[in-house]
Amino acid sequence: MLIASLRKELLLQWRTRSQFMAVFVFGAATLLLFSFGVGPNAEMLRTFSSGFLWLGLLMSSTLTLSESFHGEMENRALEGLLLLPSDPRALYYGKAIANWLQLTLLGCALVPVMVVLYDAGTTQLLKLLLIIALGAAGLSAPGTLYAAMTAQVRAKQTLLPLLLFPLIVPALLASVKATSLVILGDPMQQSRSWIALLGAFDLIYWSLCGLLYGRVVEE
Amino acid sequence: MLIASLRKELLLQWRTRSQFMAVFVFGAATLLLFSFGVGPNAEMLRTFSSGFLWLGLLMSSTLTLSESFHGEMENRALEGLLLLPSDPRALYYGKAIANWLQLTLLGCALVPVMVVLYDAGTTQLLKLLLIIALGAAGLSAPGTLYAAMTAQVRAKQTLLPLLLFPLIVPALLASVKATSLVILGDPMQQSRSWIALLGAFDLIYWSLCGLLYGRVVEE
Amino acid sequence: MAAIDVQRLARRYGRRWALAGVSFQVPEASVMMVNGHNGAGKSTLLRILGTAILPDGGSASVAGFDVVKQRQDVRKLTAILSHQNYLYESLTARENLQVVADHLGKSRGGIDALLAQVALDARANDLVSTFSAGMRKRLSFARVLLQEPRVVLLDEPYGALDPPGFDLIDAVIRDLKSRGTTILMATHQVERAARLCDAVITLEGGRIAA
Amino acid sequence: MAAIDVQRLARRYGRRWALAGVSFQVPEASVMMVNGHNGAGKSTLLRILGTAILPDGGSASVAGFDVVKQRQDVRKLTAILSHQNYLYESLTARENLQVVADHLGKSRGGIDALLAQVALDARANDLVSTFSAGMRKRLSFARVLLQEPRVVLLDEPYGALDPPGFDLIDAVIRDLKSRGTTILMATHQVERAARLCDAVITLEGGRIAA
Amino acid sequence: MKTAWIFVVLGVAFLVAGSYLGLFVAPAEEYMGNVQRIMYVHVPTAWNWMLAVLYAFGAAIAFLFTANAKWDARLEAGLEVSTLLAFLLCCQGSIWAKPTWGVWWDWDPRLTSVAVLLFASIGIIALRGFVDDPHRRAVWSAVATIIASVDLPIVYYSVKWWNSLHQQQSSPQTVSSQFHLPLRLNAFGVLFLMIGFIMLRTRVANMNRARETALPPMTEHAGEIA
Ligand code: HEM
Ligand SMILES: Nc1ncnc2c1ncn2[C@@H]1O[C@H](COP(=O)(O)OP(=O)(O)OP(=O)(O)O)[C@@H](O)[C@H]1O
Ligand SMILES: Nc1ncnc2c1ncn2[C@@H]1O[C@H](COP(=O)(O)OP(=O)(O)OP(=O)(O)O)[C@@H](O)[C@H]1O
Ligand SMILES: [Mg+2]
Ligand SMILES: [Mg+2]
Repeated sequence: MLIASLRKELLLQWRTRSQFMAVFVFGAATLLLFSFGVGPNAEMLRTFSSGFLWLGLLMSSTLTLSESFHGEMENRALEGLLLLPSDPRALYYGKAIANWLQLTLLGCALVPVMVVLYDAGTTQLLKLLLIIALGAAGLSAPGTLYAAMTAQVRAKQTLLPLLLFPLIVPALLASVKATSLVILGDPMQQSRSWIALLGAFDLIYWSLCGLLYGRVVEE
Repeated sequence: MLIASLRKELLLQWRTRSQFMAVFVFGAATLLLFSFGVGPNAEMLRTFSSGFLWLGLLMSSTLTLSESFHGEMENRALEGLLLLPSDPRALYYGKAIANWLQLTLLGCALVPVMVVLYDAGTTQLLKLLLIIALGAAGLSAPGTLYAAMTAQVRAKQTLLPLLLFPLIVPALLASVKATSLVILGDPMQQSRSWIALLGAFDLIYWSLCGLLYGRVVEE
Repeated sequence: MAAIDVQRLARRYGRRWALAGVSFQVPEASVMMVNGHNGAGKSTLLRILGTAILPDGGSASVAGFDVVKQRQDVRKLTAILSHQNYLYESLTARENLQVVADHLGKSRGGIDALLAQVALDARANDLVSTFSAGMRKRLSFARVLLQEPRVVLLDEPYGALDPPGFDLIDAVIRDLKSRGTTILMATHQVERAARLCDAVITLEGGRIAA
Repeated sequence: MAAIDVQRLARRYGRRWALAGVSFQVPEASVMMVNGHNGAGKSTLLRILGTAILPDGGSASVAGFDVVKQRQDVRKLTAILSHQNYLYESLTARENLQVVADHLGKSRGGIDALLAQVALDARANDLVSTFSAGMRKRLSFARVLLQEPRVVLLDEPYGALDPPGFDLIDAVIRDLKSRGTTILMATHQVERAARLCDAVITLEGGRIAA
Repeated sequence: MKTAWIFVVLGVAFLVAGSYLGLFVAPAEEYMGNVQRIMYVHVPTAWNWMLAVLYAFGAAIAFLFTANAKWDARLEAGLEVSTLLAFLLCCQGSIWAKPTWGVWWDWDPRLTSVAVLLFASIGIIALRGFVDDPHRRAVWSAVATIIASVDLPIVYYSVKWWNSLHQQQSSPQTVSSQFHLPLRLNAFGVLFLMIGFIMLRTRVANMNRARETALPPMTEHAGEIA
């Protein structure tokens, strides 16, 4: 069942792959805009680079997340699947995993943009990848839940970030901190503990949201 | 005709007035998030306050703008109006004015948030209002046009900011500059010229976009 | 002169021709039915005549005006009942008609009578988003009547309506025709429509069937 | 035991009763038609029985299971053809059915035959977003058949279909019935459906008309 | 109803007494001077805010298990009162922070978690405004409340960690005994006021719901309404 759900999600994402490009360009544009906001101050840019990277990813993620429910809502296809019946948890994890993959990819794609714009490079690429994957997981799990909720009401584009952003703060903070340690140097080996913290968030979100999803999508 | 169109827009906005509250909270949350990105550095926050204000308004504006076409697209109501026939320019200016009003209101509502979060106050409130109104006009005119365009395609939420942001940069820069002069002090009376520049942008956008709208919404 | 004059009209979606050269005429003050299987091109034809989409070949004129070059004139004289119902979900039934009246520069006076005609007077102040399928159809029919068109294009007018609704449509079509309106109607209710129609064409794969 | 057993069922939207106490039974392997004006509550009734929405009062059981407390069991045995067609616009016709088969844990083998049955085999690899109104209806009908349900709920099955489509529905309903399936059908095509039905109820303002 | 008003009156009385003592009787603090007197409302607000959040969390859980609309009304009341308290807390804190820390705001663990929860609950209230169906509205806000409340300890600890290098808070243990009485009085004052408000707000919510769900009578055929 999870396989079926995941397969469907990946197929849908593949069909709307131009969306991914658009979201990436959007994310890159956001990074650019941040650097506008800060002005021509190279040192400052480098200091804030990881914060901006994650803010950019956060902004883009709401697009990815709400888009992932667009096709479900057009003809109420999601309701159709629930009535088959399908296990809501399988539907949830399928979509959450697909969104996680897409956000991880997006995060990785934004790294070079950050390096170029903010002059913030690193050699610890594997560690950075790990952080991005964990942070994306922290975004995707509650994000998918809230996107399911807001997809069913008017003004979804507004409500989704409204509900999601406050919630995401801890995962975001941990990701920013870990990323900035990777970029700016980590003499005291603190990044490990941040990564562990991030993993703990992910665990909580992924289990809690899976439990609650059924309540959200059933009437 | 313009009256009819404006009347319709205001009625629609009144029906979805909870959207306005939501967008405002979203904008306020964005301002909060920006300050997260910068971290605990009060002086810096004050320096960037006007930039962040306008970025927050910009982010929120895409929500307002794309929402203003949600009702039009549900049952293709906009096509229905065009076939009556209605003058596309009247439809455009009705919507652009309604959006401008809403964005101006939003900008004014975000000012106190900025003052509190970034400690960036001013006494020149009338001038600030003028700048916000002019800047909102600069957002609303091309924004309404592009929202019409993107409302008809998939991935609208992504495409709208993508198309809009680059276009809006000059007006945005002028607004940021003028606002920051008002907030941080303006010993050389430069803000006047920025405001004049903003007015000039508005003039161009409002006349040009009205002409182009017909081409965008007709097949 | 024919109220609707269609000459070798063609329209494609991607690489498939939805209409592949259709020609026919509808005389004034007459009712024509368009038949055809699902996907035959009926809606495409009506949408072109209503100037909602552009043709890719051939030509068509409605009430003497070309549907490509004189779109605004065509629009002044025609009304289309489409698969899309053109209603604002967050407005009430009455407000929907008021918006149309305002944009047409008409008075809002006749709206209540129209709502009564389609049996929606009891629900006039309810949001369209609370309407059932048939109630939406009724409201969009009222919207068509409000435009007082010379040429009416009806795409599946009976769809979702109840039997009294069928009779309502029939009565209105007869009335419109008696007042000189031309009606082109695409429907699968062949027997019912046959009683009303002066002529029939059948589409098949975007062409008129022999 | 009755395949569908409805007792004093009630459902409201906001401050209006859409169903205000409806009771009836449908015996196994029979076809029942639900009649009623636009807004009478037919779709609401079917959506409750299909467990898409919850009732506000009364009770109902489908295939012996309660529609509130045993939703998953009901869902295993029923399929609903709804005003919403449950199709993914960005998938092809075949992929839509494949998704359903995968989620049901069925093999994908029978899909091509089903598509041929609803005359969509030529368009199996086209996106649903390019389909005409009738083609969508056909595909969502195929989707219902794929579920091999014991109880079928059909809301306006004839809507948007062409005359061969009408006959297809009739034939399938006869076939399903002969294989022991129970069918509850809401439609305005009273005469056509009357030929198929074993029983009829008429709703009026959310109640069964006397 | 009556009890609610008694609580309100009691709360006001305690607050007046506590504030009088705090403002005019208790000595000014050594370093901060008179600004410090904000503490007499600030700290009680903070304690009671936490109680209100807990209450809303409990109501959300109870709703999901019982599906009883009463819990939804309680959730609504708890949510709104906790939002109000969080807002007041931020205002008081900011007024205090400006003279003491020289800024309106600072990203320390307490402040951050209050802000996060303030925004989260505003978001949930906004969500409630968008959902017309009462059942859905109740379920969704319960789900969102649970997630937000679970988030609270996480935010607190993560931010604490994040800012561990520059803590700016002085510790409550440094408070001298002369400050205790007004503080206690005010704490109970805010508590009673809060209980009164929650009760009143619950009543309004129940009434709103009753109005929203007021129906013309059905026939005698109709089933019982759950
Ligand atoms: C859970 C929330 C909160 C709790 C439990 C809390 C508790 C306290 C306590 C016990 C004190 C007294 C410290 C002392 O005088 O030694 C205090 C001081 C203070 N609080 Fe809060 N507070 C909270 C939220 C806030 C917020 C949101 C602000 C907003 C800016 C704030 C600003 C302040 C300031 C400026 C002081 C004085 C700082 C100092 O003495 O150095 N507090 N808080
Ligand atoms: N937007 C579209 N994109 C691509 N193809 C389309 C589109 N709309 C229609 N078509 C195709 O054009 C053809 C004609 O469609 P049309 O909607 O005109 O049929 P119809 O006769 O109205 O059918 P129905 O009776 O089912 O409503 C069909 O093959 C359909 O698949
Ligand atoms: N989502 C909704 N919100 C509010 N009211 C609704 C909603 N759906 C249906 N209703 C109301 O419930 C009543 C019954 O609607 P229902 O859709 O069941 O009618 P129906 O018999 O299927 O009508 P039709 O023949 O037009 O499809 C109508 O008065 C309708 O306005
Ligand atoms: Mg059609
Ligand atoms: Mg119906």
